[in-house]
Amino acid sequence: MAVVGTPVKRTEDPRLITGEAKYLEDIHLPGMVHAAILRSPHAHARITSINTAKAAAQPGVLAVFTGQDFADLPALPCAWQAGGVTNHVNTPRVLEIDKVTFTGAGIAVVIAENRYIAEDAIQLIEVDYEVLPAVVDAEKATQPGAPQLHENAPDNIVMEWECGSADGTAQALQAADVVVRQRLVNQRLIPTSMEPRGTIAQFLPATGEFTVWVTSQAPHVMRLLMTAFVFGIPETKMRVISPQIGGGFGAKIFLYPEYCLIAALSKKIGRPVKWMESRSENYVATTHGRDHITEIEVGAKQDGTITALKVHTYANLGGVLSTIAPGIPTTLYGRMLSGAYKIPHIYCHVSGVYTNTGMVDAYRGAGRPEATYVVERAVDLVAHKLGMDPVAVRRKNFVQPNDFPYDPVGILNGLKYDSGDYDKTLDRALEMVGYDRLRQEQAQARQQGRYLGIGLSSYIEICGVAPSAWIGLKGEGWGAGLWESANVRVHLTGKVVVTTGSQSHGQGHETSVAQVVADELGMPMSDVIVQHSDTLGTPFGYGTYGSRSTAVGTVAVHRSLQRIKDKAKLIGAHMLEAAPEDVVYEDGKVHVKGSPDQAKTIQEIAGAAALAYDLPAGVEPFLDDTSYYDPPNCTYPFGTHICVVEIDPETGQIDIKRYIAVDDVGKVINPMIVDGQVHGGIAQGVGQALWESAVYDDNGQLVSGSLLDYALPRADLLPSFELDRTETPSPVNPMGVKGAGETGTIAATPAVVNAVVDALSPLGVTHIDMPLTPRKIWQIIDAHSNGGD
Amino acid sequence: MWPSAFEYQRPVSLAEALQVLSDHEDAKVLAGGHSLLPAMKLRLAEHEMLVDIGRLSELKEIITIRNGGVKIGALATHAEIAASVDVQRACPALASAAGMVGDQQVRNWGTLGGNLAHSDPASDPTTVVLACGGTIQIQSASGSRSVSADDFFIDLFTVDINPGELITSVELPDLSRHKSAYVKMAHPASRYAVVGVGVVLEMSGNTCTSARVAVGGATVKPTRAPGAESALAGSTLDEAALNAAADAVKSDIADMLIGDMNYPEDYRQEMAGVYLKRAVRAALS
Amino acid sequence: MKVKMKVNGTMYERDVEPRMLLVHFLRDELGLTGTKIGCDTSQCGACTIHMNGRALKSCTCLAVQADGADITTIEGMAQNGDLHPMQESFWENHGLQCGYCTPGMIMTTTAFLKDHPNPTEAEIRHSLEGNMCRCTGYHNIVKAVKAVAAANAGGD
Amino acid sequence: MNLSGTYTFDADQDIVWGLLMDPDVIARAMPGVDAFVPIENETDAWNAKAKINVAAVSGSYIGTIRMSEQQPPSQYRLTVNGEGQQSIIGGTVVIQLSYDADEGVTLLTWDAEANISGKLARIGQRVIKAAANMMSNRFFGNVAQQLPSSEQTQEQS
Repeated sequence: MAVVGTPVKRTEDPRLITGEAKYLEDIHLPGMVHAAILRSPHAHARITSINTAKAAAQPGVLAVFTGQDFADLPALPCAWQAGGVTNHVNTPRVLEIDKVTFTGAGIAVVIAENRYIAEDAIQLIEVDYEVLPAVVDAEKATQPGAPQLHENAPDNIVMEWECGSADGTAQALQAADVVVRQRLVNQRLIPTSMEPRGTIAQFLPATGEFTVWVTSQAPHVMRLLMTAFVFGIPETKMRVISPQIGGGFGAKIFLYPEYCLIAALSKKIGRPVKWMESRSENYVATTHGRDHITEIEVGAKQDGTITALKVHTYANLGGVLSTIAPGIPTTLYGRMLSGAYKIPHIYCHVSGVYTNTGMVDAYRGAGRPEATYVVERAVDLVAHKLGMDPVAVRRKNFVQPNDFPYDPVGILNGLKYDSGDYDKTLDRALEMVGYDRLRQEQAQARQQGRYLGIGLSSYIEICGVAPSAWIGLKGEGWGAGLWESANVRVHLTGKVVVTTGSQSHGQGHETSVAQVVADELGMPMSDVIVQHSDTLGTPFGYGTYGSRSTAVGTVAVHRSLQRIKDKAKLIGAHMLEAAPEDVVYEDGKVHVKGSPDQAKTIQEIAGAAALAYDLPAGVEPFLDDTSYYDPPNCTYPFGTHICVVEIDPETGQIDIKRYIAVDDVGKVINPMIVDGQVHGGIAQGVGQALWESAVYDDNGQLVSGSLLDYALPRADLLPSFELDRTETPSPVNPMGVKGAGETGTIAATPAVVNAVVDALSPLGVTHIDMPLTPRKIWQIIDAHSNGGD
Repeated sequence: MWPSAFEYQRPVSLAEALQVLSDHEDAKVLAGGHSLLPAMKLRLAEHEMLVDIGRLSELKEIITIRNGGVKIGALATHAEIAASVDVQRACPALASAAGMVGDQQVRNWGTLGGNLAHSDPASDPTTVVLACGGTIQIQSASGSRSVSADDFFIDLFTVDINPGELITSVELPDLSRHKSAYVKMAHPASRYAVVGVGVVLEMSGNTCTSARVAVGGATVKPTRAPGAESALAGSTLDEAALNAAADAVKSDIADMLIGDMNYPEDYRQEMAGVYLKRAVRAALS
Repeated sequence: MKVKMKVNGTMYERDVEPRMLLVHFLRDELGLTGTKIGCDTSQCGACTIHMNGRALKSCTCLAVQADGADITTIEGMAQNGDLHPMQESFWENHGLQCGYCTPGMIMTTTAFLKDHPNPTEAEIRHSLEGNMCRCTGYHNIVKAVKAVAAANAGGD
Repeated sequence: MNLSGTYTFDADQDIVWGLLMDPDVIARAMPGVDAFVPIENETDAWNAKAKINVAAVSGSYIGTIRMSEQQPPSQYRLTVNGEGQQSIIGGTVVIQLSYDADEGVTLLTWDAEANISGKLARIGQRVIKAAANMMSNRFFGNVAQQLPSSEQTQEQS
């Protein structure tokens, strides 16, 4: 009985619901000491002196170090430098030495017997700063006279990146019947995984080996970057373990200064050292997401055909570059600006900018939410300008099923959309929401002075980011490959251990991968164990992000399973005294075609393979296979989300009355898990639209520095969501899977904003920047009622 | 997340508590701890001594008193107040406000006395205690006094309590024949009141004979709104009266507004008007 | 300072600094690491436990305040190897993803259902105002709580 | 962060000016100050230590206070820098005096640019402005209490 496609309960849950799972903070090693980090209160300053004597003299304090003590270690690597342009790279140091460029940058560390003592001591460190003027706005940072952050980056420019045709787009805009211009601010967000970051490091002098536990979405990458690029030691001298991880949302992909610092300290101190981030630290020292200022021009014909899209974006990358920061607003943003539509002329120019703010890097969706926001707002702006229904404009411009593989006018740098049927998700979503009836209701509501709004978002995204040659050689600037690997080992008793280079931090890989194994090999899921997250014992992997663990990582597992089955057939045929070409593998057994009664089970075959008393000539013992899968293309999930809102005209508060999501993520392994991913994604997208916003004041202070001010979505602010799915297999991989981790976040933000703008459109509103706080909405309504009618 | 060190005392009687407070002027009183500990965890509050009065059972009682009012011990929790039939009868607006504080975990352990002593401008019960005309009972080693809520709230986080003094209880009049309500707009992050309005209306038939209105959240401290009170008093609480009161409350609080980045002063001021109307409607319903 | 308390049915006595938070006491002194820490402003609810039968954010209580208390943590929810119905329901309804908020969610919702055996969806959502989850969008958490309430009410 | 306010002293302008220039008066008027020592080799500059106790914040801060640009008896500038609890409080206040002969009072207006950095800025934004206002008013109130005749009125910004 097939389990793929069914909502199997997660096998990882028992340890999570009982409190048995060990997250980083739960790990305690004998002799372990604790670190607390002193962080700069200033956003831009020179450090003129640091006095650590008082702190070091505290009872219980083992040592205090400053950046100078780690001057021999290089600055951290930036592994994704936007392709084809000069990246003026400046990255964090383990501890900053002379200068800080954002508030929260680490400048000293205390090691103590416990964290209470460590926190006592960091308050005693005396630092003198020469405070420098700060700039926090990416556009302002490029203006003449702006404070300069780095000598090698004039005008604070990290890079000027472009894609598409500038001339063609300019001409098409000129020829368009209508052109809409709009400035869109995609505000800065704080990922806020419920578990903050942390690390524990232990150095064993006898072997010269580090063991590093770290809250990472990519333990193999952590090891590679730390050993090869920071410590200059062989990879074999470090083992990196991601224990149970409490969510990541992108922010746990990166190599952070603290991880290198704690590893270095474990060697200096000779004891295991632990550092766990507090939420306050997390808000300043962990990467943020988004933060774009964008000007768009979109041209269209009277009939709603979109003819051109021109985009210029200032992408704020913070005071220094995080691990893959420049890749997000370029490859994953600019290249996705065609959306679900056939737009004949597209030009995108991105200015990556340093400012005196925290680092900005991938946050759930990473680039695609920003692109989708631009495209889906643009479509609604065109609809409004032409007085058309936004549904009609979408349909008019959709890439059609027979257009696939579709090349969005070259902006994907050679890749093509794999498959899709965009009308189908739109149709289903309209049906679920009862679109026509709802528009009638809206008309009635308007007559009663109520503000009811309907917002659509027909997104596509790019998942399973790989083709190593594309991301590397073809000029995207990624400094590594992006394949994934897996090992499948059928042990002597027929129990299977899968090891994968992917890393699960809530996605349920242990379940979904086991489902694939169970079906392919024809065995119960309980006979399958999936291991990940420890560089010891798992093959290399680039990590879990960009919805790539299924579309790349699980496909690697699938490949190994095919080869395991091939080998099982060889051995089974031998055991059945049949020719290999005469046998088939079915339901966990090898049998001669047409004679299912005489069969050898996979368990029998595994035993025979392991004992190796009698194997066919040339066949090695054991059922074991490792595969490395590098897909030929990315995958392109799509869908339509519809949000229905009503606004309280007295307060400007927005009530989400309904939220419909129809997604197509290709073949689905576990619908329950996919739905869960969509739910969570929607909440994050709605969070951005309505509440979340990281705000720095003009001096570079993060004034939304805690959960008292940064408004995470809460249960009572959200409705239950209405979900459905279509299933268009991806031709890119043999499983037909696409990826489901980010669709909700990508789709939801413009769906909500479009709904609110729709609600207020009778007042002449065409755009409102996020977050859509009650005050902004109230001001619009108030201005209208005071002056409008 | 790691408070700085302090000396800890846990007196077993009120008398002992008052003596300790009298001996240690800088000592900080720890009741439920739900206002104090969050600041201490961040090391934005550092105290040399905490006096934990949490075990003083004599401060936990909620009882109906002679005049039909209710006396609430300082250590009664928000959850206990919300669930108390005595409070629901005598002062339903306070029961309802207590049910809006923070979240259920906070309501289980946060106390009315602690809430009043801390007097966060965005707290819910403080606003209602003022609207209801409560009286705060205060004791010290040298005696006791009572302060009317009208005089108790001095400024931002500043109330009429001196070193060595302790809030022991709050007395609220019998408002069972009045119409009263508390409504708030909750901040999406902190759940504090962006604006909270408490109203107590004395009715004769359809006419409001007198009104007490208090605003919190929008102001540096819980604040009476005399203009709004006169606009309501004598009216039938019709739309015109409500609008007049809403306009009046905005000027009543104009010189003591507070705001933050997403909910600045101007918005809170406007919302005080909106929520005043909502409070009156809630009281009448 | 000496503190003595009953945790998941076992009496413990330890000597602690007055400043030690209850959550650190449970995690670091008693090794009960199921209770999580997700913030430092008493907002997220990951550290929720039961003290004397009522839900408490254990990061907002000193260990010395809990002296003499009867405490239940997530580790004490399963009885004789049987999961608590709320644990079962979170599992069954996919009410968790990364699992970090889950112990707090389970402690809060079980306490809530004791007082509100038959809640509406709005009441369930309201009851979760002190617990944050970044993974699930709360959809399946609400579903899990509803399922337990329904099972308690109807016996099905 | 811009802050401003006015304060009315029931006294002649010269008397008010004198009070405001008197280091002892300043030391007594600054809320929570428990040390106030002239900085060597500087004029009108002091090192101060204060126990801040406002809102939920309570702790020790050290810092400097500098007075400059005096235009007796009508205008001067105070520059304050304090540090504690991984936070930095900085501000410069321009204080102007004028005499209202009709009322017989001295009107003080203050106009400040304040910067809060570090932990306080990150966590306290909800109340920081109101707290700064309150502290300023408390300061002038405390100055006023040191008037020979102790009657004074207050207006808040």
